[in-house]
Formats: sequence, structure tokens, C-alpha cells
Amino acid sequence: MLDVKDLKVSYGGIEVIHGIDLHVKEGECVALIGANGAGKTSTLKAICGLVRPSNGAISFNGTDITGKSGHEIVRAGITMCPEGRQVFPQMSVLQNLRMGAYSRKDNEQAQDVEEMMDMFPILRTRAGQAAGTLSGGEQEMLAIGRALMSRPKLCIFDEPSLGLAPKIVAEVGATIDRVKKMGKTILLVEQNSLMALRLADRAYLFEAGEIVLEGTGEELQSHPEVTKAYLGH
Amino acid sequence: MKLSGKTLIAIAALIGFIALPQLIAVKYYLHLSILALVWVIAAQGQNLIQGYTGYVSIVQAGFMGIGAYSTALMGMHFGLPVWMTITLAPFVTAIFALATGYPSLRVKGHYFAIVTLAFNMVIFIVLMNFHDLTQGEAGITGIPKPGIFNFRDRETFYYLMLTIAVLATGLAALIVRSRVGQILVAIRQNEDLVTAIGIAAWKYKLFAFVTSAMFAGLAGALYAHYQSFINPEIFGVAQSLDAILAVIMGGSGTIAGPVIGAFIVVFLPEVLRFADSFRLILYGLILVLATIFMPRGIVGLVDVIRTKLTRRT
Amino acid sequence: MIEIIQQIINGIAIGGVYVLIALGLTTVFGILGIAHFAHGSVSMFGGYLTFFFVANQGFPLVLAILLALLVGMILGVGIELLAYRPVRKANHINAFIVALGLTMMVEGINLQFFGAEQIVIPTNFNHVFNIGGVTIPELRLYVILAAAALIFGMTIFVEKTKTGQAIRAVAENRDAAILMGVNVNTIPLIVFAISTMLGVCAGVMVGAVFAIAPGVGEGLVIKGFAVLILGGLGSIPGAVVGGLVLGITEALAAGFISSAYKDVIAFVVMITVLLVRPQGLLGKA
Amino acid sequence: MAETILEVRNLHKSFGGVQAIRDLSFSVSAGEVMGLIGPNGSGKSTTVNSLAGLFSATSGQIVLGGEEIQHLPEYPRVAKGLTRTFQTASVFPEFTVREQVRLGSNTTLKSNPLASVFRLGGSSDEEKRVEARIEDILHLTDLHRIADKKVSTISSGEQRFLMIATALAADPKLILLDEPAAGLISHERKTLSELIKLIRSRGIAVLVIEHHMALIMEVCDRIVVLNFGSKIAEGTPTEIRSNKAVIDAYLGEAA
Amino acid sequence: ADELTLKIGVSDALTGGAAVYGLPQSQSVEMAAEEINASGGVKVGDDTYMLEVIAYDDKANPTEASNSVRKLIDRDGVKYILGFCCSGATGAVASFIEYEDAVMLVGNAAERSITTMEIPNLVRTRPPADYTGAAAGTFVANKGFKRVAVIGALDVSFYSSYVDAFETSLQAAGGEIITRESFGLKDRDMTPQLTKIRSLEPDAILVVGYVEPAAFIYRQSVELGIDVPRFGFTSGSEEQFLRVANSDQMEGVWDLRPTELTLLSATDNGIAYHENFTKKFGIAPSPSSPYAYDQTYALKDALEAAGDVDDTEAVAAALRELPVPDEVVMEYLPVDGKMFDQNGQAYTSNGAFQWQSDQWVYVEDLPSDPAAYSAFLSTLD
Ligand SMILES: Nc1ncnc2c1ncn2[C@@H]1O[C@H](COP(=O)(O)OP(=O)(O)OP(=O)(O)O)[C@@H](O)[C@H]1O
Ligand SMILES: Nc1ncnc2c1ncn2[C@@H]1O[C@H](COP(=O)(O)OP(=O)(O)OP(=O)(O)O)[C@@H](O)[C@H]1O
Ligand SMILES: [Mg+2]
Ligand SMILES: [Mg+2]
Repeated sequence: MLDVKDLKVSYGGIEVIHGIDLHVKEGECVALIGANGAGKTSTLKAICGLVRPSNGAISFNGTDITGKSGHEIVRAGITMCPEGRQVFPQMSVLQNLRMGAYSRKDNEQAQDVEEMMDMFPILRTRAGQAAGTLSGGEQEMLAIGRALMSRPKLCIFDEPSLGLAPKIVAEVGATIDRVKKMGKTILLVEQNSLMALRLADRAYLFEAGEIVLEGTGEELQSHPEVTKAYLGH
Repeated sequence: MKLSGKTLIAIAALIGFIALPQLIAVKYYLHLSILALVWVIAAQGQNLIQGYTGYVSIVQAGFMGIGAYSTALMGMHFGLPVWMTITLAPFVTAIFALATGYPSLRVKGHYFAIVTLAFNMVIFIVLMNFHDLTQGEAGITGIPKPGIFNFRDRETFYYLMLTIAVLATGLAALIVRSRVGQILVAIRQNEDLVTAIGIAAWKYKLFAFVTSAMFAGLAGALYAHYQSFINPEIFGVAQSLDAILAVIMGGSGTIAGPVIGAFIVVFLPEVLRFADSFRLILYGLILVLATIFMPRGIVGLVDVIRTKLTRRT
Repeated sequence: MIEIIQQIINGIAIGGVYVLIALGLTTVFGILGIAHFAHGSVSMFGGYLTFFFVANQGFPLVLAILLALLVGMILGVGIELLAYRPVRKANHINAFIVALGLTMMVEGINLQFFGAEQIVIPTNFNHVFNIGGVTIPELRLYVILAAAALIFGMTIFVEKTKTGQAIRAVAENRDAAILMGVNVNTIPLIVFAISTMLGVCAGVMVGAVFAIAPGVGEGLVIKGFAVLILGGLGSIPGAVVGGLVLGITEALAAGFISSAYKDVIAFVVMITVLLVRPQGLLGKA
Repeated sequence: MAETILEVRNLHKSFGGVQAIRDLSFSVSAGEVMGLIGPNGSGKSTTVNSLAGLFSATSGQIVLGGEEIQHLPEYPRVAKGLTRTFQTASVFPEFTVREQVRLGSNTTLKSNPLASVFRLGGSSDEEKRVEARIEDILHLTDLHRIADKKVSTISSGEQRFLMIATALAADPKLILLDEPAAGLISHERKTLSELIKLIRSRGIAVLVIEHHMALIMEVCDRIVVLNFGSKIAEGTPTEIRSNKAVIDAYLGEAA
Repeated sequence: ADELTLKIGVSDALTGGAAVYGLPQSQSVEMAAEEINASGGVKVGDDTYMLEVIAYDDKANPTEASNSVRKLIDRDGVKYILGFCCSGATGAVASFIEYEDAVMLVGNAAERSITTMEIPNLVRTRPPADYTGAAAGTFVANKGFKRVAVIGALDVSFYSSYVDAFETSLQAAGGEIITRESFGLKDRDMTPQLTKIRSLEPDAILVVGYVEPAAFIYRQSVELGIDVPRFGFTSGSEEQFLRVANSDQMEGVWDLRPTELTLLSATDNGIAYHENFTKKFGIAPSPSSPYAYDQTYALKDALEAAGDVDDTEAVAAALRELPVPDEVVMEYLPVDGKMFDQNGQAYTSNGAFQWQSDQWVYVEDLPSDPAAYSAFLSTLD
């Protein structure tokens, strides 16, 4: 479904992704793990068209989307729940959710809003509140809900559990699991590597802008290097 | 002690400035150079608040006006000697800057810019309408030259201005290199964090604002004694925008920037006189193009070129 | 009493113009964070153009206004593409300098094409309503009504349409808006088109009720910014309230305190409001 | 028992209609690490912000070293010994790491800042003297290797350590850490917990907010749990771990 | 005898808001120079000089004006500088011209202090505003109006001095100014000020200011239902007023001002000037533009009288001894037979004009006494 070949990304002349290959198959859940600054977010941004790759090719469902603008990629069916939530701070929770359906033309949006609020009940109690004043965890839930509102084919999550209470982390895990069970294809970046690897069918390990390991979730969970650096408490 | 490249450039520039009157054939350009040196002082002040502290103030010309009127009026009404009124002018300006800076520095970004712009308009309107004190639009004529040397001679005045501009630039350099300067730059980057680490950011902002106003006051006072005439026209918003331009075109947040920028602001309109009635359009176009292609001013451009050259060799 | 009512009505007429100028500024500011200083001069360009079509070409007023709106829209789009887009990623002060450069260019163009003498767009609305001693000229009434209609239309557009919501979204978080599928390259164009058309409307009103002359646009844009600050940057209701407050304050100040210092009083009111509410009357903290 | 550094009495904070903290009281002693946990939106950051003075509390007292400080603005609280880090990284991007830490030590300088403009009155001597402390802190936080890098070029994990280093530079009695481990990977978290213990060993009290339970359980002497702005539990890690209310509201079955 | 070229300079507002005044002045100097050249040039001793005009834009800004004049003197070697429409720019140049080897001829700028500074190498063709204001005050008082409300561009001292002199005359006849309302150069909405004036119920109102805003006052005063007699000091043409107000709204308005260039009052010279100017530049000359035209002829006569184009002191002295040249357009009232008095000031006649069905009509002369005013001017400093 998603195929990334020899991707390179630079910021102002400094290359941070040094030619990586990865792919995601239809219905699969793929995790990217790795240390801070390893280049996971940059890879995701390149896929979503938020940064322009300096080299390489990205194709989605067989069509080349390299260098396309972000909105075209979103309309092709990729959505990302970005790192740091990125909610629209002055819009209400409800307006944020509705924005999620911006690229949709059907009229089932109201129904989907309800569904999101069922999934995250706190969003219902805060429906009219400006999103910027929600707590970090509340914002994360809103961002996930908003991403799902576009009914994406490929759903990208960048560190969805960052800053969430343990109970909610478990819920987020369950939510992603549910999204997965809905048959959606998922690309997941997580610091909480344990959770990521449990959820993932396959995973890639990033180090300093390169992919150093690839394998199924279980394989990586038991890989000694991974255990040492990422799965300790 | 080994001299750094920057010091060498500064010394070369200083020698150039000292030699300038001998190199200029047409004295008219000496006149413009004196005006440019006035602007150097004002722009160094503007750079403190705009370039280093990150607060775009649009009242620099208004403060020049306060300096200019205070030196002229103190001379007229109290018969104080010129040297003394020039010395006092920045302090009078500082009082106004304290009174306006204290409230306006509570707001940031565009709010601050517009509030200071409003102050400039208020200063302008008061200078215009408070006839009994300022003689309104007609202005004050016959402002005396300073004593001691023959400052009617433009060359002599040039050296006076050069000395003061160099001192002002030196003072600006000392400030930005000190702990205070470091804090100002920190405020520009992340004011909330400055407060969070226990620094009373507002005091430093006020310091930068007042100091910048004192530079303007000094520049205004010198302008008044050089031209012998002032009226509110010269101290309007348009001139405050020139101060901002000088900083941006030269290179914001650098010491050399305002010096270069001041000369650009004074000489560019002169260069464009050939364009006649299209001058305004052309001047605007140059500004737009320069900002697009030279976003960090001349100093920034030089930096880019230098790194390119050093990389190659 | 009649005097107070009359002054308030005087204030509403000029306030209506401030509101329209401020609306154009506030949308641009909200999305791109640009203090679009050239807005006043561009507005006056629209007014001049209308005058040109009516007085020199003999077009009917409505047609002239429509043509001016069209040209204004193209101009607005052009300004965004050619002048502001290249500095989008730079520091905001750079966009401000570009705005200053544009102001000079547009002022220069106005001067070159339309001359230094003031122009007044001719209309046939000469009637004056007199209600118990309070007078209101027909033309001013239309201006107030037109301003109200435009404000209403603008609010509906932003709050109720998808494009309007997308505009808000871009204003609040550009990257996130991209992820929602918003084409962030066209949004600024739409914003500039709308903003310039609002400006042209303001220019026509100024040209019909008052006059257009060199420098008038710059004066108005400063008032427009004062309105934004007063009402709260980026807020449409803020622009409306701010504009009316400023207009009425000026009228009352001129009528009851001092006409020479009416602008000083208006600015003092603005600064005072800002000190009590740094985010402006209706701005969000 | 060690002296009480911080005492919070009946703290309330509301934003318009939202009651973010209700009647919160607790205290922290010298050399103690206190954990502050609770569900998202329970008011932890609001507590830290109220203590640090970023928000002014609606009512209640904050007593630092025996002195009420709730009426003070933000910056003098630092001079009185209370510093903090932010939940989302907040740094000076254009400075080097060392420059940022040095600026953190500004409150410890006694000489008039204006004297530094002209290098007068021993101001430069004093500035030299703090350099030693800055080096010490850079080593303590393991930032000395990247001390001369520009802050914008270091990783987000390093930026989190930098925030702590900056806060330490002010020579605090109490340091407030808002989610210091957010975004850190496992070995970095280990470095962090070592760092917190080191800080404690220097007699500095720590109030730490975290969602990472292993870290909290490891470093904290005591823990306060918030829910809907109210304290629902207080105790040692072992007590908290088994507290029913805490499990329901926060930990969930997983823990 | 050689045919030589003499450069003369113009510094005036050629662009910007004040260009309405400055540009026609610059054009009228150009026209005068061409006429002089065509009729044989300036004859100084055995030499004949053709005039060459160099004009710089000073945007009516003081700094720019001193720049233009410095450039004319330093770079272009010009010794005779004409033009000057606006007081600020003129004041800036006047403050240093005394120390230069040059002669300055001021046109339309009417700030009084310019000719009270005793600058020997400066003369001015336009009389100060208070000279006219005093006459206007007497005129209004004689019509029996006691309570006069003033609205004007009072931040401009030229206008406020008109009002001050007006008030003195009015008070002498037992009248008073009940309020002074102000407006700025760019203001076009005068309803707040007029509303206040309406509530004060004056006998008459006096409007002083540039034509552009003043026209709005006349229109808006009618819209507000103010129906007392309206006097003004604006010097605007019919065309300028009709752009803003209709003729009904203007009906009965008085303009109390120097006679200047109005077709009805003009001499043959005036009619020819109007015609030539219109032909040459495709636009009618502004009423104040001949001040600069007349300067050029005064300069010509002075150069010829002094007999040396390089001796600026002699030329400046000759200007002050000059009778009114034959070619001038304005109607000057000589003092002691000389065009310029000892202060370097010239005086024209003042007139009362009234708007009567679609146009200005010259009604009568305003009683003016240049000799007395000249004596008064000498007492000021
Ligand atoms: N806008 C930018 N400009 C310059 N450098 C950047 C930018 N964004 C990221 N980088 C650099 O690119 C590298 C990769 O960053 P990226 O955010 O992709 O890593 P990551 O794996 O997502 O890390 P984290 O776990 O911290 O989110 C880092 O060294 C970072 O400093
Ligand atoms: N400025 C504000 N205006 C209105 N409500 C606010 C504001 N700041 C915080 N709140 C509300 O106060 C409550 C507490 O927020 P706070 O940020 O303290 O939570 P937290 O415990 O730090 O959560 P997290 O663990 O997710 O960071 C939340 O419900 C939040 O929505
Ligand atoms: Mg990342
Ligand atoms: Mg928090």
C-alpha cells in the first residue's frame, strides 16, 4: 500500500534521513521505533507532504506521491495524528472534530462525530471548550479522534501516548488496536516501544536517520539490542 | 593579542570614515553623511530594542523629536549652553520613554508595534498643536550650533558627529556583549523562559526601550543643532519606519547592521532621484525585493557569501 | 441630548469605514500573521478605480464598483503571490517591511495614475434625513447599512462555510490544517482576495462620503490597526466592536473634549483598553 | 525529620468556570523527592504553574522556606529558591547549551547587571566564579559533551536535560519537574532517575510530575495523587501503588 | 557680449500631498524662465544670460528641503533658489540660507516668521496670513456678526495666525470668537466639530484651511442644517469645491483672502498667464502659483539692476529696492514704491469673494494697509 524507497530528508542543507526503504501493506500495522532525533517524525512528515524529500520515491496504492502537497496526499487517503497533538487551539473541540472531516464530501459526518465522542467521552463533556485549554492528554484524544474523522485508508500516529496517564495509554493502545481491527492500515511511531511492538505486525528500528533493524513485532521484542535500549523500564 | 577579522574590518571602516571628508569632492555628500551619522545613532538605539530584544518599536522618530525639542527649548527658555542641552536631551527623552515603555511593554508582538506607533502619533499631534511651547508646524528656527569649534563648518561638524556615532556604536556593542545583552537576546528567543529562570524580563525590556530612546533623543538633539531648524514633520511615523528599515536593511541584531542601514536610508532616496515621479514606486520595489532576496540585511548577505567562500577554499 | 445622539451617529459613519478596513486587515493578520500595512493604499486604489470608471468612463456606479472589486481581487492575489509568499518563512518583521515597500509602491501608483488632488466619487444621494433635530445624510445611511451587510456576510462566511472554517484552521495551525486536507497554498489567495475586496468597498465608501487623496490610505490603515488592537487581533467581532468604539470615541472626543486632540484621545482609549485587557476587547487570551 | 521547604495550603485555581485545582494542601521537605501524579487534566501542570507563579492562584497559601510567596510574581520566586521545567520543551534555540545554563545562573549573581556593561565593580570576577558551578552542572546533567552546541541542534531528549540544568543553575531549594521523562527512551530515563537522585543527594527538594510509573515509583519518597483538581491520595510509592482510588482513576488494571 | 547660461534652482513639493501647491509653482518658474529667454534673456552688464531651471522635489519636508537646497548650492553651483510652497520646508532652509552665498525667493509659504528673521538674502512674494486675517475680521465685524465660531486647520500656524488677527479685529468691534475647532490635514469628516458648533448657535462661522477639507465643511454644515453665514479663508477654485459640494451647498459662502489669481479680478497679465499656463501644461494654474512666477521676474530685474550675477549680496540688496516689475501677475501693493519692504516681504491686495450661483464673485476689496503691517512686521523677531 505504502512504499518508500531510498528516502532522504534534509533541513537547511543538513541531511537527517540518509536513504531509507520501508513499506506498509494493506491492513497491516507497522511500528517505527528509535531514539530521540533518530528521524521518525521526519520520515512521517515526508510521507505526508509536510516536508519535501531531497531524494527518493514514495508511492501510495500504486501512485507516486513524492513531492505532492500535503492536502493532495491527505485526500488520497493518508492521515496523520501529529506529534505534539497540534489541535486548533482556539476552535472548540467540536469544530476540531469537524475539521477532521474537511476532505470528506458525504453527509455522515455528524454520525462520526458522535462515534468519536463515544470513543472518548471526555470530549463530549468538553465539546464547546477551546481545544487549546485542554490538558495534554485530552488534546491527544482529540487529535486521534480528529484524524479518524477523515476515514483514512492509512492512519499514521506519531507518538500518541506521549504524556498520557497510564490508564489512558492503555486506552490509546486499545483504541489503536480497535482502529486496526476496523481494517485500517496503520503506521505507528512510539516511544513506548513495548506497546508499539505488541500492537505491530512488523516494525523498523531507526538509528540516526537510518533503518538498522526490521522484523515482526515479536522478533524485535526479543532482539537483545532492542531490549537493552528501548524496552527497559 | 591577535586582531580578529571583525576588528580589522571595524578599524578599516573607521579609517574610511575619518578620511571621508577629504575624499568627497561635492560637499553636499558631506551633508548627507552627517545626516547618515545622525541616523546611525538612532538606528543603533532601534537595533537594541528591535534587533536584540525582538520588540519592534515604531516610535524612534518620535523620541528623536523629544530630544530635538528638548534641547532647542531648554536653550531658548533657560538659556542653557548648547553642550549641556545636548547632554540633557537623552535624559528628557528617557523620562518619556519610561512613562510610555512601562505600560506598552506589557503587550507583545504586533500589539507592541501598534501601541508604540500610537505613541509616535500622539507625540506628533502634540508637537503640532501645542503651539505655545513648540510653535507648531512652523517649527523652531535658528537653533544655535555648539560652541568651542566652528561647527558652522560642515567638516568640523562631521567629525563631531563621527565621534559621537562611534561612541554610541561602541556603547551599543558593550551593552550587547554584556550580561544585559545576553538577557536581551534571551528575551527575543523565549521571554517566558527568561521569567521562569528568575529574571525580571520587564526590567530589561524597559532598559532596552529607554536606552534605545536615549539614543534617539541624542540623535534628535544633534539633528536639531546641525540643521538649526526642527518642526514636527521630521519626527513622524514615516521616519520611525526609516529607523526600522535601517536596522533590517543593514542587518538586524548586529552591530555593523545599523551603521550600514543608516547610510542606505539616507543615500538610497538620493540615488533614486533620477526616477523622478516614479521614485516612490521604485523605492518601494527595492524594499520589497531586498527583503525577499536579502532577508537578513547586508550583514546577513555578507555572512552567506563569506561562508560560501570559506567552504570552497 | 440631541448633540450626543448626533455625535454617536457621526461616529458610527466613520466607525463603519474603520470596521471595513479592520476586517480586511484582521483576516490577513489572522491567517498569515502579516501586518498588511499596504491595505489602506490598496483600498484607496479601489476607490480611485471606481472614481475613474464613473467620472472618466461614465459607467454606472454599480458596474464601476463591481469592476473595481474584480481588479482589487486580482491585485490582492497578486500581492500575496509575488510579495508576501516569498517571505512567508522569514521573520514576521520582514513581511512588515515588504508591506511598507508595497505601501510606497501602491501610493506611488495612485499618485502616478490619479494625481495628487483629492477625488470624490460622484453619487446622486443628496437627501438628508432629519429626525427631531438629528440629521443623517442619505449617503451615510447607505454606507452604514452596506458596512453592516458586509460584516454579516463575512461572519456567515467564516463561521458557516467550509472554506471559512479552513481559513480559521490555517490561521491556528498551518501544519495541522494540511493534515486535514486543506490546500494551504490557495487559502492565502482566498484570504487576500476577500480582504482586498473588503478594502475596495471601504475605499469606495471613503471616496463617496469623504474623499481620496494621497496619504488618506496610510492614515486609515493606522486607524485600522488601532481597531484590531482594540478589538483583539484576528477577531471579526473584535474588529466590529473596535471600529465602532474608535469612531464614536473620536466623535465624542472632538465634540466634547478637544477637536485638536481627538486622535490623541482615541489612542489613549486604545492604550488604556490594552492595559486592562492585553488581548483586546474581544480577543482570546 | 528534615525541615519543610514547601507548604501548600488550601490552594484553589479556576479558569473561568473550570476548577482546575480544589483545596489542595501538601508539603515537601528538604532533600525529598515528591511525586505528583494523576489523570490527564487533573491539575498537575496547573499546580506547578501556580507554585512557580506563572498563574496566580485563586486562593490559598504557598509557603516557601517559611515565607508566603503566593502574591509574588514569577521571577522573584526563583531568587527565593524555587525553579521549574516545562511540560513542553522551552529553551533558547539560538544559544549554546552552556550559554543557556549560564543564563540560568543569573539570579545567583549579586553584582549590578549594568556594571557588567562596563565590566565594573568586580562583575567580571563574579561572572568568572560562577563558571565553575556551570561546569559542575553541565557534568552533573551529562551535557558537557555538547556544551558548545547550539540548542536548536540538540535532540529533544537533550533539551529536556538542558531544562533541568538551567533550573539547577539558579541554585534552587526546590525544583519542579513537569514530565521530565516525556519522550525519553529507556536508557535516557535511567540517566534521568540517576540525575534526580543526585539532585536529592545535594539537599534539593524535587517535585516531579510524571506519567511514567516505573520512574515515579523508583525515585519518589512520597507521592500526591490528584483527580479533578483534588488530592485523592498521598503516601509512599508502595501505598499508592495499591490504593484502590488511584488504580481506578489513574493507573488502571495494567499497573 | 557672450550668451551665457545662468542656473536657477527650484525647491518645492513636486510629489506628495503638497504637490498641489508645489508643482504649479515649479511649472510657473519654468514658464517664466522660458518667456524671459525667449525675449532675450537676462542682460547683466554686457552679458546676456539664458536661464536654466533645475527643480528638486522637497516633498514639503524640512529635511528633504534642506537636502535639495544644499544640493543646488553645493553640487549644481546654483545661487538663486525659488519656489517654496510650504512653511516647514521653507523654515528649514531659511534657518541656514543666511550663511550661504545664495538668494532665496519664497513663494506661497505664508508662515509669518519667515520674514521676521531679518534674513538679508531672502524675499517673499506671498503676504503673511495675519495681514489678510486682520482685514477679514474687520469685514465680518462690519457686517454686524458678534459671535463667530471658527473651524480650521489650526495646527498650521499660517491658519492660526489668520484667526488670531481676525479675532483681534473682531474684538475691537465688540465681537468674539466663541470656539476654535481644529481638524487635521487628512480629516474629511468634520461632523463632530460642526455638531458642536451647531449646538453653540453662533452668528457666523469662519472656515480656515486647505480647500480639500474646507469643501467638506461647507457640505457637511448644510447637511447638519447649520444656516448661519459662512466665511472662509481657503483660496479654492470653483472646480475644487464642486468636486466635493454642490453649488447649492456653497451658495453664499464668503472667501476672504489675497486677491491672487482670479479671472474676474485679474489684470491683463493674469489673463495671459492663465492662458499660457493652461496651454503649456494642459491644466489650469492654481491660484497661488503666480507667486513663484512673479519671483522669477523680480529676480531678473534684480540681477539686471545689480549688474553682477555672482554677487549675491548685491542682488539681494537690489531685490529690496525693486519697484514692482511690469510682468507680474499678482496685484502687489508697494511699500514706499518698492515691491519688497525692508523685511523682504511683498504685499498684495485682499478681497472679499462670494459664491453666487455656481461661481466665485469678486464683491469688494478688503481694507488692507501694507505700510502699517510692514511697520508691525519689523517690530517682531
Ligand atoms: N525543522 C527542523 N529543522 C532542522 N532540523 C530538524 C527539524 N526537525 C527535525 N530536525 C532534526 O532532524 C533530526 C530527526 O528529527 P525527528 O524529529 O525526525 O526525530 P524523531 O525520531 O521523531 O525524534 P523524537 O523521538 O524526538 O520525536 C533531529 O536531529 C532533529 O534535530
Ligand atoms: N488556561 C486555561 N483555561 C481554561 N482551562 C484550563 C486552562 N489551563 C488548564 N485548563 C484546564 O485545567 C485542567 C487541568 O489542566 P492541567 O494542564 O493542569 O492538567 P495536567 O494534570 O497537567 O494534565 P496532563 O497530564 O495531561 O498534562 C484541565 O481540564 C484543563 O482543560
Ligand atoms: Mg518524533
Ligand atoms: Mg500537564
